[in-house]
Amino acid sequence: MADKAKTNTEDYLRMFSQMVRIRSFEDNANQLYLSAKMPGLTHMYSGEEAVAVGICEALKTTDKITSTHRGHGHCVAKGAEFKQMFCELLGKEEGYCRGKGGSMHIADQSNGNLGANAIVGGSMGIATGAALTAKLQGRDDVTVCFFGDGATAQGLMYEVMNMAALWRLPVIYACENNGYSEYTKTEEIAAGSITARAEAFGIEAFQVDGQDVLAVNKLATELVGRCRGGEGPFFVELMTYRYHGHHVGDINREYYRAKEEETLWKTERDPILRFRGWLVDQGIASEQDLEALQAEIKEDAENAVKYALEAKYPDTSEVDMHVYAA
Amino acid sequence: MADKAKTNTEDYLRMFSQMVRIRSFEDNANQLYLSAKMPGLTHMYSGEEAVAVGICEALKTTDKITSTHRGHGHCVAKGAEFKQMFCELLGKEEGYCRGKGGSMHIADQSNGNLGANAIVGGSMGIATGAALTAKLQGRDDVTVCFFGDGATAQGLMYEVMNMAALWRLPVIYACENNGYSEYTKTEEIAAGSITARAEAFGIEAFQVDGQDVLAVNKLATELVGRCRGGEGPFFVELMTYRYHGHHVGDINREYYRAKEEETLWKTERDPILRFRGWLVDQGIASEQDLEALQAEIKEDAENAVKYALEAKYPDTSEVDMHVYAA
Amino acid sequence: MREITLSKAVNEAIAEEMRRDETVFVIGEDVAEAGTPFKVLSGLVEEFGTARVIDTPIAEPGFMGIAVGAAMTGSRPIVDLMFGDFIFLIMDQLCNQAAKTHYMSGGKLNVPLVLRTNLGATRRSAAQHSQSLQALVAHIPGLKVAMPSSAYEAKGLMKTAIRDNNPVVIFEDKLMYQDKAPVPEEDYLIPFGVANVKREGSDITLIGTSSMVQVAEAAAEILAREGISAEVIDPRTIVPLDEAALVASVRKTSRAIVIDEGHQSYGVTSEIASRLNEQAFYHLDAPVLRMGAMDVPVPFSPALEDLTVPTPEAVAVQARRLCAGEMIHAA
Amino acid sequence: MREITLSKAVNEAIAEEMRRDETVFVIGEDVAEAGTPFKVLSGLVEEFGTARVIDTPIAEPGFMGIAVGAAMTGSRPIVDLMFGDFIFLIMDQLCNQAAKTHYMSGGKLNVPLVLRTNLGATRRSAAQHSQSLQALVAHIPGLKVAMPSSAYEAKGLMKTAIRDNNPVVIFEDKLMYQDKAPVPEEDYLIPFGVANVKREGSDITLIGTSSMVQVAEAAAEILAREGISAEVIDPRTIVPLDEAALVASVRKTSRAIVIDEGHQSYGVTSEIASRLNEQAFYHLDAPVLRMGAMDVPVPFSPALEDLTVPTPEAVAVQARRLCAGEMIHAA
Ligand SMILES: Cc1ncc(C[n+]2csc(CCOP(=O)(O)OP(=O)(O)O)c2C)c(N)n1
Ligand SMILES: Cc1ncc(C[n+]2csc(CCOP(=O)(O)OP(=O)(O)O)c2C)c(N)n1
Ligand SMILES: [Mg+2]
Ligand SMILES: [Mg+2]
Repeated sequence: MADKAKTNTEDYLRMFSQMVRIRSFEDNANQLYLSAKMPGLTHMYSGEEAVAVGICEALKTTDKITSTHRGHGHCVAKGAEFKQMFCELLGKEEGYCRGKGGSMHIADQSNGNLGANAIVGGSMGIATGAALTAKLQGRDDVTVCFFGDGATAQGLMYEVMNMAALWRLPVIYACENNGYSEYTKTEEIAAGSITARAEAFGIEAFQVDGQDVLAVNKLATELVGRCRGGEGPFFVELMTYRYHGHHVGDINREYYRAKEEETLWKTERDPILRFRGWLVDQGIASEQDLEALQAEIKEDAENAVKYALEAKYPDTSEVDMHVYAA
Repeated sequence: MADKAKTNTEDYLRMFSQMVRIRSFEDNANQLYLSAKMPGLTHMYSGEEAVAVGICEALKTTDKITSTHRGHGHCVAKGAEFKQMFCELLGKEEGYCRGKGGSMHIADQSNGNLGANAIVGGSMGIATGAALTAKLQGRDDVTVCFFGDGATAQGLMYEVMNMAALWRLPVIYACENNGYSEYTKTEEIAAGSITARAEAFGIEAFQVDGQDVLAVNKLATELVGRCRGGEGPFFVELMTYRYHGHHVGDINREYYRAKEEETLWKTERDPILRFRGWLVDQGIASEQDLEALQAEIKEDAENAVKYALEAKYPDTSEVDMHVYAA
Repeated sequence: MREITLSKAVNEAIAEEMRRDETVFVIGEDVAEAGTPFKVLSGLVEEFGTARVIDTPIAEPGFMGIAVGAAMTGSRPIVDLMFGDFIFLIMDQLCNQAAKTHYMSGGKLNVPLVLRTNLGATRRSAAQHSQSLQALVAHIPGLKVAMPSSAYEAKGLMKTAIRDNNPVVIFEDKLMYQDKAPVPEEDYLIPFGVANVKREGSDITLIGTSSMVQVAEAAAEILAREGISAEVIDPRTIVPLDEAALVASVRKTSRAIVIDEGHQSYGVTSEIASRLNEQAFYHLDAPVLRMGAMDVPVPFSPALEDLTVPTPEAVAVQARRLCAGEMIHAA
Repeated sequence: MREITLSKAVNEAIAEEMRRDETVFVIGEDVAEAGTPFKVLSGLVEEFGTARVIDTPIAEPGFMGIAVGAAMTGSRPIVDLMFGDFIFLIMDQLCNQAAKTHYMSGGKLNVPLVLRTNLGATRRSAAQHSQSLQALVAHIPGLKVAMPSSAYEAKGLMKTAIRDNNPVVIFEDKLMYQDKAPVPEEDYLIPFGVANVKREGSDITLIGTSSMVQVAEAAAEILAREGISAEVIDPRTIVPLDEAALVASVRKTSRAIVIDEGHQSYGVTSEIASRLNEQAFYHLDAPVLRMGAMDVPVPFSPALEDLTVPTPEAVAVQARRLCAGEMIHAA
């Protein structure tokens, strides 16, 4: 593991538990789909936990993020609660968006999450604009824009990176390169080098092991600090992997990726297992402590699911409410 | 001047006369505007002649180009006639587009000019698609996409460069960097390096003196040949300058660029004067020959203007013709 | 006649035309091995190879622009746009470039391309994956717009679209991909601008597009049980629009409801209703009514989403009012 | 009252609101030193500096997206889109993002931004610089759409737009920038959704938007000389639409023509005509007629371009037919 950025036990354990919370959330979401209790489809973040947690642990609540169709991890990592999240996934009134957004539009403005986005690359302007507000209003907020390797094909990214670079905006473009966009390998859709594309706009770019939460957090902490000091923007490519299919319904995937590859990532590079091992090795926590923590989180998630399943749907009168703000 | 690519007198003189034809065309177009005989506005190519001519002289009639709002130069260089061009600028029936397109949409499919475009960057996909047809149909056509420095801010460019690189398409992206987009200097709107942006997609990129027709032609000839051999795409940044305002109505421009700068380019770097000097120096033609040639072209242009002024407008019944192809 | 799914009908239409004309190719995201997320194109890459079934990066404006250029130079691209909602991303290439090139060039350049995409809510896909945006495209001269209502239309209209020399946008209802209908084995085309009378009737005309044809038919069933005879017409293409057939029906029945899954305001129903009001005014016993989707972004929650789209029951309610001679909006 | 140009009115509105609220900023191409190609924003950068009058690269989707994000986080951006035709480039950010964010977030996020752009043909600018695309935007729930018809409206609607907590699109008629009208010196707002009766009349209602209000007024003049009394109404905003005022007028006059410079088919006139037909049906002596721009890309040639847009004479011709009781489209 990389050198530590977070430096005390409490921080480490929070990072660990946030990763476990994401995994638990996703396991339950997947279960809800498989048991036909969830409306629509959803995209699992499992496997990529170190990315969201490593970065969001470097942020303050007032810092902003924008998220993607694969957004539960970002949402949890930025501070959201299970109950409101599951309620949203089930279209219930107590959801973060009163059930109107669902998985692909979950937003949590109380914690600075400006929302998931169902348009690939659709939030790149939004993130850059949030950074512009911070700069114009003299706030030291930093915005992180999460997006996938597939989104690097969208022209919008280059348009906003150009402006972010010209105007030195406090924004970090965080490319979660999980090797695939839908059913296609990244090398088939991305010519040249992803980091070089950012560098060509004069943006400092980094590549980091996205399965190593400490490495991610260390880099993020440094870049967030430099952003606050007026040195933004930055670009980070985080090498990671999604464990499930593109979405929960993508079950038979041998035609585009091998089982062995999946097994390798799950067993050898799992961000939670790796960090857990490190915590124990370093004597920061015992196996039992961590077991207990995991069990507790699991129970939390299950309780939240139960709660959400029983929660009520929005009243039909809500249907034409919130089209316009007062 | 650079080493020669075109290697015989006839070629040199054609390049010279094509440059002079463009200049004459623009002088007349400007005059038409100033004397209120032309409908609307138009964008002069004067000063940039070596770019269009250097490149188009490396192309065959069956090769394709896409052009811009500043497109008269490309149109002439790709083989168009004065009469149909002036008719188009004046909205007359005999124009290349029967008067329906005008200056900003002039197209000449008989010579492979797929058209000017009034959307900055709007033709980048079109050029790339023309190259795709060539590749799919096993033709050795090459397509050149002309666009300005300002157009490098459009995301579309990065989208299509990515695909052109992945699919190795026979397309050359020709960026005419004339230092300005409208009333703004290039450095204020372009972060980093323009050629590096292409390189980041794995595309070989070049910068060339756009006022040196031989240098441009030599590079173009080489790249067109490599494209035909399956080595495309390529990117070329051509350093050039526009003598007039952004459009014919942009007369007072001291607020965004200095008179001295204009004078410097016009006197020291004029592509026609430079090439003329070289032709005489090399003993390829005499001053008198070139004078005569220039005078002849001038007369041609004036005659074409006269013709166009008297030509008839399309019949009103044309207004809803050509909305749909049969 | 054999019955096949709408998905299969589209697939057959494309395969047949690709066999007939080698300038036809397919381009879009995950169209090759994956055969699109809806699996509509499965098998094509096996037959035609990756040179003619082209997977792209996630760059809709880019591959739409590439298709325009390819079409201008002798290809006949079929662009696959995964969700109709992404039309917003390609509007410039579609509406400023593809739609206008033939006209701007004085008839010299053609853009024979097909954009296939989809429409339809109630899949719990929320606001950015549920829109029915046909009205936007229909507003732009130079584009043709087809809206198949069954596997039969899907095949016949697709084949006509591929052979057309203009940009044609086809909206498939994504909820209908698995619906079966009788489809001939032999080659057939459905001409554009020819409406189809799905059911004859004398009391009221129900005009539905795409997904709403089924709704209109179901409403007609309900009404039939009550003794109201509804004529159901499917325009099949909204550009060109078979105004004559629609007007003739309404002149006969004196009442009409136009149903479309796009938002109601400034939508498809407004245009069709306006033309009927103009051209059948003196025959109308009541105003032509419009039923579009609610003017709200499509909500995720099933409890809300289902309220936003016209249903057979809702159509029947309005039809009953019209037929009962109830004054609609009388002051 | 002093008279100022529409251009100056817009400039004043923005300057006043920028003084009042420091979260307001302007973003777009050549908006600063150049003050836009139409010179509408001249002087703003001198007063407010380049931090609040922000020149961008030629990247419409990009700066539109940036404006959305800025609006979500406490800014009130005014986006300058040089030509209305470029709306096609920003549709995703405008319609999938800005328009839906408030709804999708269950009311928690707001997007208070103004998109100012223009419309209008007959400037010899050809097909990609002459469109009037208000219908497209009006179709999307979550957006408000204002169409000022004079300097007075331009100022009052702009100020209301800047203070509104939603995305508002304002279409200015680019041929009207130099037209003068009386504009108060003191602060005033024009509320959205309130139509303005420009001229009272009893025989026919002419409803015009933006550039077409002048056309309607000129037609009314022509008709007045012939003893036909035309009421002219300007809805001022098409979303929200002051349906009540329009319907009331038509119930009074029994005849109406709706005039808008966008393409006629699937356009603004269709929606307004449909609502009038629905809600004033029993009062109408003739069908509501629509007059939009022709359904053709705007041609460059002056000989053709002028044919594409409604003129006072053309409106008068139709009005006369309606008032003479001529049967329109009778079978
Ligand atoms: C503009 C747009 N195009 C296509 C899609 C369909 N789509 C949803 S997710 C996805 C793949 C995204 O890949 P990537 O950005 O790598 O993110 P990942 O799913 O791997 O996290 C695609 C093509 C979309 N939602 N938006
Ligand atoms: C999409 C789009 N945005 C803005 C404009 C307005 N416009 C026309 S030309 C131009 C500047 C183009 O600069 P550049 O690409 O460098 O070409 P140049 O004029 O210098 O040849 C602008 C902003 C446009 N026509 N299209
Ligand atoms: Mg990915
Ligand atoms: Mg330039």
